[in-house]
Amino acid sequence: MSQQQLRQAVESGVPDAFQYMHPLMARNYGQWDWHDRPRPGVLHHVAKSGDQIWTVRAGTQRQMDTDTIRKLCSIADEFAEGHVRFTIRSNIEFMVSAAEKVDPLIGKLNQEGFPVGGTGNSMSMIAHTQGFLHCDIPATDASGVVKSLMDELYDEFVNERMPNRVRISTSCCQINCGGQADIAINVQHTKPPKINHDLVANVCERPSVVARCPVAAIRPALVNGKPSLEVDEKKCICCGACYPPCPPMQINDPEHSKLAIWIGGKNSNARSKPTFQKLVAAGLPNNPPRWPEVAALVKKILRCYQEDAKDWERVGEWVERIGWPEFFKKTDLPFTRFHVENWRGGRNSLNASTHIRF
Amino acid sequence: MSQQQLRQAVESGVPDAFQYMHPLMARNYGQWDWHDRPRPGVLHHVAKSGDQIWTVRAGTQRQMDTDTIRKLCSIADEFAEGHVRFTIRSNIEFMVSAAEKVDPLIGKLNQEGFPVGGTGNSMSMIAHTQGFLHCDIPATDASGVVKSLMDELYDEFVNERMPNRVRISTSCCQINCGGQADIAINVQHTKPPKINHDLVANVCERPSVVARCPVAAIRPALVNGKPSLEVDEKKCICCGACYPPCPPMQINDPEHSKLAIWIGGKNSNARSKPTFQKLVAAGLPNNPPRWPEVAALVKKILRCYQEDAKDWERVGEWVERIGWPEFFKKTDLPFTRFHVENWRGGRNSLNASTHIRF
Amino acid sequence: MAKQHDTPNLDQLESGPWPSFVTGLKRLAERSDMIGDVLGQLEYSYQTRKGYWKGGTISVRGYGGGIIPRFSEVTDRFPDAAEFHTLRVMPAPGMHYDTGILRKLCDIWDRNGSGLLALHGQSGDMMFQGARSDQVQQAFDEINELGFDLGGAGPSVRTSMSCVGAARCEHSCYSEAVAHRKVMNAFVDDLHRPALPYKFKFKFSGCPNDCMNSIQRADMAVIGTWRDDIQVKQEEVGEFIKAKGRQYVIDNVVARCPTSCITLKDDDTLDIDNRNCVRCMHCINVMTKALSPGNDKGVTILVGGKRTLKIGDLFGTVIVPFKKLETEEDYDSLVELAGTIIDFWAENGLEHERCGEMIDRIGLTNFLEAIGLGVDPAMIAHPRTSSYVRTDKWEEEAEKWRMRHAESAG
Amino acid sequence: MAKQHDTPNLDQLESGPWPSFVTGLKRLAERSDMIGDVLGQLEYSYQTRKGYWKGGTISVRGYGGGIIPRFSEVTDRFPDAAEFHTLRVMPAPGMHYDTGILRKLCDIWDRNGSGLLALHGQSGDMMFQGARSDQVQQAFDEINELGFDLGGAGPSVRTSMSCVGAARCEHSCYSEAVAHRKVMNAFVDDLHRPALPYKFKFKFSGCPNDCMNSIQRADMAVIGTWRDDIQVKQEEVGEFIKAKGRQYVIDNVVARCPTSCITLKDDDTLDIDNRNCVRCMHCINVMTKALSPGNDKGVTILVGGKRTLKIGDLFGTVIVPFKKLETEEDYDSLVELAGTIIDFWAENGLEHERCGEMIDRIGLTNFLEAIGLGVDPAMIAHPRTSSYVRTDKWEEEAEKWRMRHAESAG
Ligand code: SRM
Ligand code: SRM
Ligand code: SRM
Ligand code: SRM
Ligand code: SF4
Ligand code: SF4
Ligand code: SF4
Ligand code: SF4
Ligand code: SF4
Ligand code: SF4
Ligand code: SF4
Ligand code: SF4
Repeated sequence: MSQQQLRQAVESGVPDAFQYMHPLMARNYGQWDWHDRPRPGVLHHVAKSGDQIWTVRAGTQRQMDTDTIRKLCSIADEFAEGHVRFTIRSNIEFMVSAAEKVDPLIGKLNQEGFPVGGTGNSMSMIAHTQGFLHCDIPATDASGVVKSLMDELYDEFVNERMPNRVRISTSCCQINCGGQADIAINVQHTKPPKINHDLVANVCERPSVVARCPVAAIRPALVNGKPSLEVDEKKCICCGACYPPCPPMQINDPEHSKLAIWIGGKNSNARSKPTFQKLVAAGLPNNPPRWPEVAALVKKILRCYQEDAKDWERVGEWVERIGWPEFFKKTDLPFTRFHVENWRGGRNSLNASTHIRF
Repeated sequence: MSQQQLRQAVESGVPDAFQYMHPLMARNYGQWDWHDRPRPGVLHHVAKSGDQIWTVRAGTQRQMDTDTIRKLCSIADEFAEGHVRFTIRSNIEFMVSAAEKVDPLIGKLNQEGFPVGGTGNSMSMIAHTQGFLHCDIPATDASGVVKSLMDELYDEFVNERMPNRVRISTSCCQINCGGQADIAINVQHTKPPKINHDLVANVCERPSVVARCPVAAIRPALVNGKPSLEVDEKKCICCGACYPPCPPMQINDPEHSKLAIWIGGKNSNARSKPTFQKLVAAGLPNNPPRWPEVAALVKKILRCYQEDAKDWERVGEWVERIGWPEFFKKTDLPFTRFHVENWRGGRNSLNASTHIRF
Repeated sequence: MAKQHDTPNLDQLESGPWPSFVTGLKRLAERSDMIGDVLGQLEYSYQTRKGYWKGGTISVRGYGGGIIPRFSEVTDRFPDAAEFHTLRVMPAPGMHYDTGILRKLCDIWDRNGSGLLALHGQSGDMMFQGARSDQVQQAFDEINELGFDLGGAGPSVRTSMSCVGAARCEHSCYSEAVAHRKVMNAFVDDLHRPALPYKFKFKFSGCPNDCMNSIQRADMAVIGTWRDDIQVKQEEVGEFIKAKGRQYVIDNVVARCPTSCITLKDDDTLDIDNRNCVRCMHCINVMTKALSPGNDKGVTILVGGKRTLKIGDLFGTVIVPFKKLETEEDYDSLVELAGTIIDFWAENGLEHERCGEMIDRIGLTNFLEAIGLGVDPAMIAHPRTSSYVRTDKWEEEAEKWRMRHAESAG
Repeated sequence: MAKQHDTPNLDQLESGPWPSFVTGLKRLAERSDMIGDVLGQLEYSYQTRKGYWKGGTISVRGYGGGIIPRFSEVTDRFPDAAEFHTLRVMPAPGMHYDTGILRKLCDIWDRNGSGLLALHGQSGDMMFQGARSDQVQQAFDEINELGFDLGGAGPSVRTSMSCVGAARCEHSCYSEAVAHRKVMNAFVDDLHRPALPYKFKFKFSGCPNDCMNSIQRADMAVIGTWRDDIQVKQEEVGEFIKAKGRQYVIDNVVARCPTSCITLKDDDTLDIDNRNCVRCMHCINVMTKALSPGNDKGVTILVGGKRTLKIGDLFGTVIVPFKKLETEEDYDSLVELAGTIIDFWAENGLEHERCGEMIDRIGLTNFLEAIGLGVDPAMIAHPRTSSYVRTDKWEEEAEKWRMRHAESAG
């Protein structure tokens, strides 16, 4: 190899943001005064200096080919002053310095197939993970699930007609790279891993696999004279945590890796403290390419929320107000023993009072 | 022994209440309509039938000599229609069928040294336990502590001038026969048990002592060739749980068995759900006969509560409203590492939000 | 004849406005040498800040429990305090007495014991404190003749408590006195012959004010409640507002409702969204004349409450959200449920493990399954937040729910 | 030239209103055999409902992490999908771009990879998805030349995220972009050379709305807040009421304040009891023009947030209730604190144990002591309820508190 190829990395770390920021943002950095939302998908921020900026937010498919990105760049150059930013939910934001520029920009985005919305009390883009496309441990896909659901819930992205913002996440295995969310669609395995004993000896560091199991269900064992692992199937909670460090612990199963729906996760500190999401339904089939059972249930829950919650109530806050018995009644979901927490500290979630709604 | 002495017990269990009940109560059983409190210590109940009953509540020393009880009987016979009942807090209640009978009854009670009060938003009698008088495991007394505190807080018993009822309990060892309370005064040992090895072999069933320890700090051991026990002093949390089954595990110590104050326990479901009490101060000296340090602190807390809480707010509800930082500020109590829960599930009590009062 | 020790510490407890137990003890000491030495030992405890009693085994013929035996460890100093046992005796529900019966009990105790009587212990017993071993049987026999029986001690069903309730309280939602007696008297054997893993306490409160502290102190708490709407007398609401003012009602009733389901209307009437009411009692407590519990009354049952040992304090947890308690069959089924629970715990609890600790160990749902109750969202504050659960049988369990609901709907 | 597989399942994902990743992939497949086979493999996954990637080890010269290697397990069917690695590249804080730089990145990626770029990953990386092993170094070099660097993967400091914050948001309480960059660039070594017990994530949110979900997803969350009073423009309050009505303000602001510390007065002004305000942001969120965070701004720091493995999801917990973040020294001390935490965890964390799990194991107070922070009631929701604690050193610890308070008062 030539000298030139042996380039040393410049450990430059995180680049400076100001070089890429829209100049109006840089100029009024830290000096913004207030904002409003002229229409779904558009934010209007006013600085103390009197400067104003309009932001148009559009949905993307996140996993984009470079042509799509270039197309977005062209739109930015032609309609939006050459700057963009992305949100935590893979939406793209175009900033413009004049109100008149907003409509043409939206027109163009719509024309090119990018939905404008995701602001305020809408349902924004779903937190996206890897799934079958790239991950080594998925039980389901991510891009496809997100696409299917966003198709179904498109109207909730482009309108602001929910009681408050709705944040959805999906996770393609029980590791849950998708975050806590108002509604989370997660994998829930239902059978212990099948061990491919032939491979364990070669690819797995046994002590570290043993250490990963949250319920200590794995023991080192000799199988057919070869060092392998053994799972106490009665103890195993089918979490799949042993699979990433040891792929021979085959947890994924076309039939028995199911989907579950969790609701009421909340990250913000607005009004109530942040909360974890709670299990409401499991056992849903993993049904590509459009996961209709999941979509139907998510829509049902959203519909109940939309009809019944007060303005500003997040999904979890709504249920806290009406009570969980009422939630199960309204959504017609069965309540089972699995809904009762049995993990550590679980007793904190039991009803230790006579506060009951009849 | 004669035949007569070999009487067989009649396993009659709990006697019927109606035979002893004031006739007005029996007659209107389950048919009461409403009540009010004409003055501290007096309840006035009206039945749907129109019948009325006045109850006068008086404090007692609970551990009474029969003469005191006979004196109370005489008062009941002369002024109160021959019936009494006792409350869960060892107060005695006299029921009369006419308003005019209330004042003479109160006059007599006061004359005989029985304070009338404990109703409504007063501080009632302290939940009483055994202590040095009778228990085999106390680190402090009960009757004396109760008497001292009731002397100090007498005015709060005979007046109704707290925001809501105040319930105090004391416990004379860490077993805590005294209940959860608005303010609880509990023993807190601070040194591991000293083992009297000579006695262990004779009096203790070693496996069951080992099993009692909540942190598995006890091991069977041979000491001087004799079967005894050994305590891992680093693990030991000085809870004293090993002492009742094995008195040679001497946990009580005149110097190192301290008192601690807990607040905010609540049993009722009124407004908020029941809550456990929380530690606010420890390290108080066990100082008979009047435990002045404890009394001073209890009074300080009560004063802050009285000044700052809203009507109907119990002690714990008040602190939840103003926040714990404010409580420690107002009472000038030090906040230490011991206030931070480290028992199972403790993380539920950490601040997992940015909700902070500055 | 009175046995006298110097008691400088205790003497200080004779002053002050609250009735003094010391004065009572001194009075007894004049006729009881036992109490004389007990006072001496107590003073000694105050001075050394240590206790000097030890336990032992004493009981009455045919029973295993009910007596708390105490032997002095300092008989060299206080020989007459050598034995100082307590008889735990169960009063009637609600702790009602007429003076006749109280006097008879005093007489028995003066004859066969120290004359020191605690009314009542934290579990609800009359505690006859201070019998020598040779007095215990006779004292019991005479008390028993009056219709009273020993309470619990040791690993057994324990003495129970019920609030004054229906006898005098308008909030009462069931007959506490009847339920208390029916349940307890179904378990006299388990009460008198300690053979359970540990203690088991029932407590009965007539409404969610829970004047018996049952949620935190009872292995099985039976608490009154109702299913229909709060009864509102709007005329009385008006009267209340006239007396106290609108602001008072807003600040002390409306603003304090935990689910914000009660509102004051412009015409001075109260409006309650009863589906959202959690039966906390608060509004009823404040407006005793205008508001009352509904008509469709019953009880909520919680299990597993207790204090500290060994895993930390436990609240009871709802296992029966609502149960009518009116007919004989209702009472029978309550007793049956209690029996099922005690039996299961007797077989599955570890030594010295309370029912609540066992439930914590095996999990609420396994417990419910074992005693034949279905799960219900009223039993939880919220569903699980941890994904560590095995859901193989989801459909099966969902089906159970659907069946139960079809039944109760049909 | 285009490599084509039948993709009946994926084809269905080209319909519908949301932008389709499949269409993009198909476009790429026309020029990239790799993507052609990746599409084939993906379709195969859809049909069999199983994934077919496995991991491995790939990195660039000098670094240990930053690349997620993927090797196909079905190369017999999809040989060109054999290698399909992802480069994680850190964008600027706030994910700002101008079109020039974006185009340059696209060009590099078309030359040295598949042309598939995910903007952005859940940890905030640009994910350049689809390089063969022999493309990785060149792709990195070119990206690096543009001023970008690899993000984290493996047991290392991970890529961080900060909200748009001060760049456009009036709620911002500190300079997220500056703090984000200062902190991260102090740990490039720990970022590029995985040698920690497990991953460690920073996240920066400008205010308690926490648009970065930092409390639940960051080992160390830096969240803006303020110490003084909410700024109220009473004229704007008036305007707001004119536009929306009093009832709206009462129902949506006053009634929703978690501590009931905000009231609407008869003269249409708002009154806030700022000592009771918990900085939840809600009222400010509703009345963006009339209300703003106070002037004495800074940050609250929480540690230990993360998702599920191995003990269940953890929230971060407050370890620094308030810290100014204005001067160089302020930033330095933030970096220092982060360093102290990472060092302590690096030494005391078990393999694959996140910082929050370690804290759960050793106890918050031991952790605080180790990193030199004093306890404060703002760190807890409420004091302990369990009496199982050893308080030998009570006086000593009380003295610490008194000293700290005397200092901060003096
Ligand atoms: C752009 C973005 C930050 C970024 O740097 O990427 C952002 C921007 C704003 N957020 Fe956010 N939030 C963004 C993600 C979040 C998230 C995280 C998430 O979506 O996963 C949260 C936490 C959600 C949760 O609790 O689980 C979040 C919780 C909030 C809240 C609190 C909402 C609540 O009531 O709980 C506000 C306040 C509000 O809505 O007025 C807020 C308010 C805002 C404001 C109004 C702040 C401002 O004055 O500029 C911004 C416009 C919001 C809008 O869409 O109307 N932002 N915001 C993120 C846009 C995501 C998207 O494309 O949809
Ligand atoms: C007599 C007694 C029941 C008994 O059978 O012994 C009783 C009787 C009444 N209670 Fe009680 N409570 C009694 C112990 C309790 C306890 C237990 C305790 O003291 O340890 C509690 C639970 C305390 C706790 O939460 O820790 C209790 C929580 C209540 C409440 C709820 C208060 C709250 O706001 O949290 C009410 C409602 C009220 O005050 O209006 C109540 C109300 C009442 C009423 C007003 C009910 C009625 O309409 O008759 C009775 C008169 C109360 C008064 O004193 O003004 N009672 N009440 C007990 C008297 C104890 C005493 O001598 O002081
Ligand atoms: C007498 C009494 C205190 C009083 O003066 O009122 C009492 C006294 C004792 N209790 Fe208690 N407990 C008394 C009510 C309670 C209560 C309150 C209640 O029942 O509502 C509790 C809390 C509720 C509960 O059951 O958890 C209580 C929780 C305990 C415990 C801890 C139980 C636990 O699971 O945490 C023990 C320890 C044990 O049983 O091993 C205990 C043990 C004891 C022993 C037997 C100590 C021993 O092992 O020798 C004490 C005998 C004292 C004596 O010399 O008479 N006592 N004990 C109460 C019983 C009187 C009665 O029969 O009416
Ligand atoms: C790519 C990404 C999902 C996405 O499509 O956006 C992702 C993908 C993976 N995550 Fe993740 N995680 C990603 C963000 C997250 C987040 C969200 C965040 O950072 O805010 C979380 C939750 C927060 C947290 O850190 O707890 C997350 C929690 C995990 C965990 C569980 C960690 C835990 O302590 O519970 C693992 C398992 C592990 O590390 O052993 C994991 C492991 C993985 C691995 C490396 C699986 C593996 O062991 O091979 C996945 C590689 C997929 C791939 O082929 O590229 N990923 N992962 C996200 C990173 C992109 C980026 O760099 O920007
Ligand atoms: S959730 Fe699981 S399968 Fe999906 S990207 Fe994360 S680690 Fe991979
Ligand atoms: S699936 Fe989870 S519980 Fe089962 S063996 Fe693997 S790590 Fe353990
Ligand atoms: S609290 Fe302890 S010392 Fe006091 S009576 Fe109960 S067991 Fe005995
Ligand atoms: S005092 Fe408590 S922690 Fe210490 S050895 Fe005894 S039982 Fe164990
Ligand atoms: S628990 Fe309810 S019914 Fe019983 S006395 Fe108390 S307030 Fe009355
Ligand atoms: S009982 Fe409680 S919850 Fe029901 S309306 Fe009254 S205050 Fe509200
Ligand atoms: S976290 Fe706060 S400061 Fe940052 S963008 Fe969200 S609302 Fe604005
Ligand atoms: S920020 Fe939150 S707590 Fe503070 S006044 Fe506004 S609503 Fe209330």
